[in-house]
Amino acid sequence: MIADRSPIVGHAVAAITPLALLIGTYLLFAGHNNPGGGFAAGLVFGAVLILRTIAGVQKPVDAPLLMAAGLIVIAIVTAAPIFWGDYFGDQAVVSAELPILGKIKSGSALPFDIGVTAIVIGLVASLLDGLSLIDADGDLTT
Amino acid sequence: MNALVATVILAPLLAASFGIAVRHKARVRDVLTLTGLASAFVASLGIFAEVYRNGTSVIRVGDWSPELGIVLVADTFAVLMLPVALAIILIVELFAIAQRRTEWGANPELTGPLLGVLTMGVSLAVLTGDLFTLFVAFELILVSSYVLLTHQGQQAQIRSGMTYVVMNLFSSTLFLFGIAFVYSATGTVNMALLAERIPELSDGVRLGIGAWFFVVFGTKAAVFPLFSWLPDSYPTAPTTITAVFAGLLTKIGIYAMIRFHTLTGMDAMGPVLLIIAGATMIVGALGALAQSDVKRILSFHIISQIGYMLMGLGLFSAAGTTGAIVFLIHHMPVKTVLFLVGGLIENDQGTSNLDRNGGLAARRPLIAGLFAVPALSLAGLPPFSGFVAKFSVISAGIAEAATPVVVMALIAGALTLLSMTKIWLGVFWGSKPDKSKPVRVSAANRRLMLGATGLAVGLSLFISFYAGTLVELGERAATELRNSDVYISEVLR
Amino acid sequence: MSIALLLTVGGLTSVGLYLITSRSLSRIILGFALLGHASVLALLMSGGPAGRAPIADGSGSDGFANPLPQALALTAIVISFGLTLFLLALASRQKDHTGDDLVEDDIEDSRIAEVKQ
Amino acid sequence: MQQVIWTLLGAHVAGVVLAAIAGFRSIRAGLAVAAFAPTITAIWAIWLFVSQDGLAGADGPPTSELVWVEGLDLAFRMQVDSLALLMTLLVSGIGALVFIYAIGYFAPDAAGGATFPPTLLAFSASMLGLVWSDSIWTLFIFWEATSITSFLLVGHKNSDANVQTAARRALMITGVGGLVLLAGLIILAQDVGSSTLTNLAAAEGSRATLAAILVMIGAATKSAQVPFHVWLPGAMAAPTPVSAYLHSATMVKAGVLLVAVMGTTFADVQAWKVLGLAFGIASMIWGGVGALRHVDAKLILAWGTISQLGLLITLLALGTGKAVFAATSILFAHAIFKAGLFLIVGEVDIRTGTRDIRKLGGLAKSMPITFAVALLSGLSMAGAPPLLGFPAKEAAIEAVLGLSGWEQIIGVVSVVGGAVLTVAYTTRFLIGVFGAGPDTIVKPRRLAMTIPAVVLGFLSVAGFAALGLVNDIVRPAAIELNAKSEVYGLVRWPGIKTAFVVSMAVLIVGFALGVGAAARKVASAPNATGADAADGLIDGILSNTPRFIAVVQHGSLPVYLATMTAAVAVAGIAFTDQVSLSHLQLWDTPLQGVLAAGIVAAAAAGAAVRSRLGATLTLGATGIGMSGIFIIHGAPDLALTQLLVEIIVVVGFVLGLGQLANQFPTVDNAWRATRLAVATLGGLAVMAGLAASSANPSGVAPIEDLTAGAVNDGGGNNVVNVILTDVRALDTLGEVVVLATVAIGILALANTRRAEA
Repeated sequence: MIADRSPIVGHAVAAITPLALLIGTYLLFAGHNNPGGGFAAGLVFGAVLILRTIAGVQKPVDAPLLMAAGLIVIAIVTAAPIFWGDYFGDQAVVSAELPILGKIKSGSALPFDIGVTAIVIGLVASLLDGLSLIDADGDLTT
Repeated sequence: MNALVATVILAPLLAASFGIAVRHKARVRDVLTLTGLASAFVASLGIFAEVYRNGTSVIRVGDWSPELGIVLVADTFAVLMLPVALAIILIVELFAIAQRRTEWGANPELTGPLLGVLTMGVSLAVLTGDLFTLFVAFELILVSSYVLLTHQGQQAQIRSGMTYVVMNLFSSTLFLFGIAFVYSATGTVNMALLAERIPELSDGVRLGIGAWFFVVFGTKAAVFPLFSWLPDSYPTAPTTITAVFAGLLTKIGIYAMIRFHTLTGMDAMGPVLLIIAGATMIVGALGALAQSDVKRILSFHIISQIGYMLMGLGLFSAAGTTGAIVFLIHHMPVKTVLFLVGGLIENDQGTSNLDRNGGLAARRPLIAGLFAVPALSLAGLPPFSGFVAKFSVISAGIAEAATPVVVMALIAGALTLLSMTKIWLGVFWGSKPDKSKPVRVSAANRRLMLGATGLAVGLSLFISFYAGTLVELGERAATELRNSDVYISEVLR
Repeated sequence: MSIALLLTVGGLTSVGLYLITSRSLSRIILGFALLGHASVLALLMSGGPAGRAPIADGSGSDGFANPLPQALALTAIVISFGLTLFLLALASRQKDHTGDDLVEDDIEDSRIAEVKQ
Repeated sequence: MQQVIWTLLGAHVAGVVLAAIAGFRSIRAGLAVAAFAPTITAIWAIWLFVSQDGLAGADGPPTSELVWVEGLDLAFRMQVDSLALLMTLLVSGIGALVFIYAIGYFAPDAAGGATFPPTLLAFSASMLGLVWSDSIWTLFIFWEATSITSFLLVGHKNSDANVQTAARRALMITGVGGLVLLAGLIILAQDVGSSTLTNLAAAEGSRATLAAILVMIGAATKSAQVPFHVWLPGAMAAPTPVSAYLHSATMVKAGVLLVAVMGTTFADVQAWKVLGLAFGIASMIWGGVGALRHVDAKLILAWGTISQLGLLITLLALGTGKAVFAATSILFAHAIFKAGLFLIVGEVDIRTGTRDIRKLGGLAKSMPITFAVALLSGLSMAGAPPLLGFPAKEAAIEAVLGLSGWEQIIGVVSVVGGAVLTVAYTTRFLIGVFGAGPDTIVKPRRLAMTIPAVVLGFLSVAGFAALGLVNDIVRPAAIELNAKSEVYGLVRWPGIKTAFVVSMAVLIVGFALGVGAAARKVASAPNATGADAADGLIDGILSNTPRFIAVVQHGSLPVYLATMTAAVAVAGIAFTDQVSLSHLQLWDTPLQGVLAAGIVAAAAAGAAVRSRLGATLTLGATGIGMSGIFIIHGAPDLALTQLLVEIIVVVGFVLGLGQLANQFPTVDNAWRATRLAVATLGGLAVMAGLAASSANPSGVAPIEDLTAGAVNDGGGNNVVNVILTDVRALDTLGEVVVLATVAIGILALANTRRAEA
């Protein structure tokens, strides 16, 4: 564990975590009107996850479960319109006034994007495992 | 209709997602995946009935106009393909459940969910009226096949998996380039608009696009000379996986090719296609003869048979397209069941190598019977669907006076028969030379496997029995494809 | 259409092809990354010339870069990203088996080729 | 009447199932069950023949149709006309006798009970379907079915490798013949515009010639005509009931039947007659010679069958009314006496343990009933009075005498020559099996084997005695084939005419030749040169395909990729046709040019460096360059995503490949030039495609509509993002499923690693 050997790294990682999370969240919500979106957000969150896991600040996450949840959300959002007679894949749009971000018009595109985010995080998380960086106990091998 | 189409695409996805979530609870997972696949199949039957009665149905996903968004088009060709494809996946999943309860390598819990993803891809590929969505659907099919092929992590699988993945990845890259060409030439990826705009392009660009997509789809379909990846990779996968690959994947390539090349009026490519078709048939058949393993022989047969479908397409006549479609539909269950029987042979004899096999007809006449029906059908013998398929393609060829390719088709037919006798003599006749250990299978699982194989044989016989309806629908599909005006007006209405 | 971009696509494709015809899977992955760039760029070019970012600000869509190819390209980037990661995992697994990440010839084909001799 | 046809075929199908079930108990039970369907069919046929309002009744012959594939004109169209009735009598009558015989032939505990009886019955059903068919497609379907069932029956004792080879040879020759026939029939049907056999229009022209040749070849393979005859002696590896039934009385007649029914259609096609005569005469003579050379009694009969089939084809090819009539008569007589003789050989084989005429002796005394039957059937085969074979052979000789010109010369010489040979090998057969020799030990008689043979032997006598009845069977059939046959009939005593003199001379010369041949001790059976050649061809194909396939299938990924690239390069050539370059400009902005150069340079560096880390860094550089291009192009989303993706990929590379050696292996240097060429080709093809396709677009992208739609319906200002999450949400859905699946795959691979550890 890097964090065990070098507490500074651990602290540094812990310190940048909120900032990165903030950036990710901004990308997620801003995406509909400005550059960004669920995928970009997912990559940022995923990068944070890699950093934290390698640094030993946290245990690896259960990627399959995260991705399954994301997929289910997306599938339901896509399928939902058929229940009120629209073509499936139709998006419901609502407007809302939010602090900082200002007026956003969003709707079912948001849960859709959140689902995307979850899946991307899951993928990045699985990478640690796939490159044999995690041993049988779920700990980092380095 | 909307709900039915949503079901064939999303039910398998939901099943796969839930299956992943509960992947370590075998029974729940199996029930979930089976339910998902079965409801997709039932929905596909509903779509079939709807289109059979009322003609082509167009779904605007998200209610965007076809110029902007994605449309799904359920026309006759699509609804012929869809139920058969989904039935095959369902049957294979049944077989897989039985097999992995007995002997299965690592990660047995993933087969069901991965087949769910595959199903979603197949449904999407068959129904889409959008070239880019077709690309995404291909990726879905391919990525699930990559994982299905390699998920047990054995050395042979990784080795062949690399070949398989790299080949297909390259062809996907070419697909993207092709989309770029098409979009830059026409400003759209909607197939109805493409059917309108591609014929207006200059000959060079039109044929360039046609040839380019021929390479893209031809690689997936394993036509000569782009077939080599197939026999290297298919046989290394577990039998069930190979069965679904063999039954579906190359066929999706041919499906896309038939759709794309007829809709966009690539008739000028006919002669080239016929030459390639002839070479594909012969090389596939000769390749099959050279092998000494059941699964490899069967893998080469896929190639040979693809040649017949290509021949039907390459004739660019109504009868030829009909023949290609009939061949395509007939071939899916036949090929699947042959690989499933290959699995039964492997279980029973401990090997699928011909040199170490023999005498199975006497010991297990039922397996011999399950093999004989699709084998005869594949060799194009009556009264099975394979005869109707071969008959329609060859008589279309004779009607167009395409003598060389007809001769090739007949020679390939003879070679196919010979390679079938090779399996028959090697596996079912004679006596077993060595004592390779059979796989231990419980009675219940054996019954389930035999039952699943029997279902697939039944499907094939069903198609044989209703070959008249199949040809009728094939003609209808061919007419729709060849008169793209109808397709265009249906989609853009 | 910009010749500079055209040459970039051609160059990336060529180098990518050169790399994927190599035996080392890590080189092949690099090659696919370059081919991915090339295809994404090709998609982007297919939509027409460069322009304003297609973010509506109330001033109409004049001068917008075509947004559709961008969306297609994004999808393509994401998919090729995923598959690159998968290839990495395969390479890593191949290393477990053989100690290196070389793509080998098919055993059965080689056996049949030997029969020929 | 329509129901009768389906009922009888249905009875056969049901019989197949029931025989399989009963056969699990014992083979004899299976055979007994299987005998039922042929028996009732034979009784029905006899009733139809006897009853006054049978075929000639008000309803006409029983017909029936079941459409299978309407669009292709594939239908099960049946009609039991006079010819079909004649064949039904043979197929089902002899079939029933053979089933009874087989009960005696097989030991009670013989293996294959569940397979042999149903397969034999399936053959019987196929043969029945074939002779009843009134559509060329129905005929073809059952034709192929008889090939398959024959293959299975020949291979009954498949633990013997020779049996397997023989079965394969038979299947391949008849199977290839079937394909040739299929092509011929398709041409014919397209030419005459119909597939109904009754009143099939006459074909003419070059396509008709081709069709005639193909059909004749197909028929020749099935009817074992030289040079396709090589499968028939091999097929004697089958159990004797099979040989008696398939390879003498019924299946081999399928080709003859086809030539017969196609006779009027191809009457004006010269090639039809020439080819038919060539096959027929060659087979008649060579078959007769073959029968004189063999020492296995069963093979003598098999070669005799080839000769007789040759005679039939010759007569039918000649095509005159008299010749067709003679052919029909011989067809009928031959089935009866040849089946009887086969049954006798089988009995001899079972009771003495050998079929070698050198080892057999004294059987005339030890097997008197069998000998009597053999004598009757044999003399009928030789064409001696007072047996059915005699008037039939008379008719044949008269038919060729009645010809004129070169046809007469060829006809007379060959038919007389064939007849002499027939008498000779019959004599040799009878002397060899039943004459003097080492006394053979004989096992007790089995009644089930004796009775069918006795019945068939008796029929040869009874047929002569009740020649009027035979005439009633044969004549209508011949008239159906050729209306001119009407004036002919079989005569018991022709009087001292040329034909009679010739036929007596034939008997005397043939007998002398036969006695001489019997006296000449043959050391061993002749080499099966023809069969060896056929097997050699098949084995040659099998053993040479690896050589061929190794050229196209070398298992090497780089070669596969190079092939694909070459293929797209061909497409690239198409693009360069009529290409215009006027729409190209140097760059959108100079910065774009700089970035482009940087990207290509970085990429090239990545290909050149030998260190893995270095290559990874160049990858990062190209990615950043790409982001720059995207920004210039007005695609900030792409730029952002590209940058993030690049970070993860580079990190992945560093982490994942950290365990690999620092340097790339050097295995690739061998064919660098080829790779460079391939790479250049691919790059050029893509450039050609892009440049050509953008030159004259046939449509424009609806940017304005898309923007308006995004803002109004999608509720977002970032058009690209609205496209991704709304307009083309389905693509995005697919894309993330791809990602999730990739993740699952990566985790699965990791799992297997852990499982190994």
